[in-house]
Amino acid sequence: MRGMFQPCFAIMLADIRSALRYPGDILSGLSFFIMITTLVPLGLGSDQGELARIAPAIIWIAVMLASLPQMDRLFTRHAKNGVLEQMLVSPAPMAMLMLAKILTAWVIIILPLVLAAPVLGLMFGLPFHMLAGVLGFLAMGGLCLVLIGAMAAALSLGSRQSGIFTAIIVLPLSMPVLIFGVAGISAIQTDHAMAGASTGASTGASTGHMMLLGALTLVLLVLSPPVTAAAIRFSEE
Amino acid sequence: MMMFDYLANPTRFRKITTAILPVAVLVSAIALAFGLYLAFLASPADYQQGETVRIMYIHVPAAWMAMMCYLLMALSAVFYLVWRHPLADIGARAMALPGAGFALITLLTGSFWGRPMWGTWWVWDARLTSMLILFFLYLGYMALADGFERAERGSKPASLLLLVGVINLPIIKFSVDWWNTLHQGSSVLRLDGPSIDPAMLKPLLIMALAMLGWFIAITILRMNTLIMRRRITNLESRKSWS
Amino acid sequence: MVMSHFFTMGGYAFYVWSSWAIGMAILIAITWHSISHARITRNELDALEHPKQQRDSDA
Amino acid sequence: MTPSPIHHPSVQSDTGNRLRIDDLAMMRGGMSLIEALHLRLDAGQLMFLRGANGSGKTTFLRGLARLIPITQGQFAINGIINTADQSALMRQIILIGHRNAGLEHLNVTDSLRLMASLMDMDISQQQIIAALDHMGITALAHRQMNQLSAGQQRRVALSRLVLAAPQTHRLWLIDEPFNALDDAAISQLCDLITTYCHHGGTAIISGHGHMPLRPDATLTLGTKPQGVVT
Repeated sequence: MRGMFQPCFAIMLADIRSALRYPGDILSGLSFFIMITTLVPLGLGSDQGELARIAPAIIWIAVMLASLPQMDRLFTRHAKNGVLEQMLVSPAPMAMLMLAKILTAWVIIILPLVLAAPVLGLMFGLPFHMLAGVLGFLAMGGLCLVLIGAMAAALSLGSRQSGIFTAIIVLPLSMPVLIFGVAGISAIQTDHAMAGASTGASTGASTGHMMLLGALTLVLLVLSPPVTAAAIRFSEE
Repeated sequence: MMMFDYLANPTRFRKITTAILPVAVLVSAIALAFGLYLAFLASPADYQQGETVRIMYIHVPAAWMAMMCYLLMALSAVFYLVWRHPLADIGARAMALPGAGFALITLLTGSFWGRPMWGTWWVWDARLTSMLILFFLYLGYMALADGFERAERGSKPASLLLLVGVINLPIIKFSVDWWNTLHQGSSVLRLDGPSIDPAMLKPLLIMALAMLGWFIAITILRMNTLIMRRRITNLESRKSWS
Repeated sequence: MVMSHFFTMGGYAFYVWSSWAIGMAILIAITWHSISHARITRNELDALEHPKQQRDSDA
Repeated sequence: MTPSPIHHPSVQSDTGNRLRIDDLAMMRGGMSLIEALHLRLDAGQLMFLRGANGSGKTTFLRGLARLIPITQGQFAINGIINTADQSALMRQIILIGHRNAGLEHLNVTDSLRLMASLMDMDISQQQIIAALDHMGITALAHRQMNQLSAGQQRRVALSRLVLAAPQTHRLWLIDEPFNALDDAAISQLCDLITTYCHHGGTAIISGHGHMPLRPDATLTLGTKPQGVVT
């Protein structure tokens, strides 16, 4: 089945090449992310306990705000120059091509933010040994956000103000991601505190949140590529 | 499908719906009068919640309607996407505003109920959050459906959004059973029969009937408006061609 | 039920009556919106379909 | 890339028509553009699709590529009918639309390689150079797509045709290829099409006005009744 995967790899390669040739998008998303997460502590004052408490929420909101504008542009250039049309007349299944594009978007849009998050976590007073869990949540929740964002971007393709529509569609669908994500990172903090107090095994409250987020990711992995593909087909009709 | 084909003829559609419309209005008016009497005069105060239980008679039927309306819209979306029937699209578009209205009523009256009972206007529990998502989905649908230069261009993406949002419905329904939340569990639609007092169930059902009648009447009215709107667009484009 | 009790709702009057007022207001607003839109659209369509009659009735 | 008769046993067994259209109807924006169209094209034939702007040329070509739903009738490309599996049908055709499908941020070679991958082809660097050479743009191989002129970008798009041999891609659908091309490119393209048809390929080329090639058939859209003049 060369016909299935070769075009997918080609799309991944092309998107990563494009992103590296013009890293402006990545850098602007990254600087936006850092700006939000540094401005909030500045505004709130330097109470470390308070900062650590709200850190999960701030990091998640920053991830959403930084990734949304980039998600919105995911297909616009391809739509304008006819690459989407060529994807549709390709023998490869459109949903597979879209999955390839979504996974690449995760690498380009989310991964830099995930890699930047530890620095910010330390600024917020998150202990270093908690970072692995935080990164796990950000990586998996970020995949959810990209899967949702791709659907939203495809659905609003060609509308009058696609940016606003993408946001309107993303907002309700990504609320569960935000809730599980924030609760998960908070739970890591609680687990850590409990483990420290009783010197026993961690209570593992974060594991439950991680599993819920994982289930959500699986549902979206199945749902998003075909919906995105169908939406793009409609936009090209 | 047969029904859609039969109703597809616009004059026939108008004929049938104009026959239904006064019936729906009448049923709604009678049920509302009876429901108000039951809700305020003929039903007891709850032994725990006191008189605030009377909020339930608008809150719960509105929540049912909000969910039923979304389900109907999603079914219309399936009809539209599979059989490309314009009437299904018009139906979904017509139901969106009343559906959003029901969702908003549910949220606001719930808030006015939660304040005296839980001591807070709003909590981020699963039931409330999923209802809020439903409201946002209605808004998103309306924005997307009308968000394109050509009105019909928005129909397909908006229908697709409806289908994606369907996963929210079971979450609303079962959120009170799956998660330990502040919101009370379901007491009407249960496998082992309703656990609610019949004196409270009756006004609940009568109010739901009143809202259903209103919903049918409004949907018919809005569908006819949308059909006329499409006719206007067609006539105008024909004029500009000739 | 005593009349005063009906209005005070056992001390919860504000919450109970606000809920019903808001609910009814939303339903009435949607009804009004739908009817006015139907009327505007009908007039517009009539003007397009029977331009002559429209002029006669205007005169 | 070798032809793969194993995958499509119906290819040779059918009536033999490369393209068969029966009672086709298409609508666009509430307007009927194509009605009751019957058409037969055989291997090696070239059809000119002509008509004024808005007459439905692009709609017709995109309909054959299954980008736009047809309202009535059916068609078969190389014996594979339009309701068949998407990938089987798409394997038969190549569509060059109005848009060049170039990736602005890539260089010509990489952009062309992605397009070849989407066409389900494994191509070597030599094949890419040969394709660019055929359209006279070898010198541009490592230039960025967004630095090229409109005509050069069009040539890159058309160089995809060099990769699509008649044994693998049996029907070319080319939408107004002669626009934005200079005389040299037009003659290069004409050579390409002639060679393709000579080796058993079938092509439909749209345009308004003069056609520099001698088509085997002409379909004129926008005037009713529609018919094919052979």
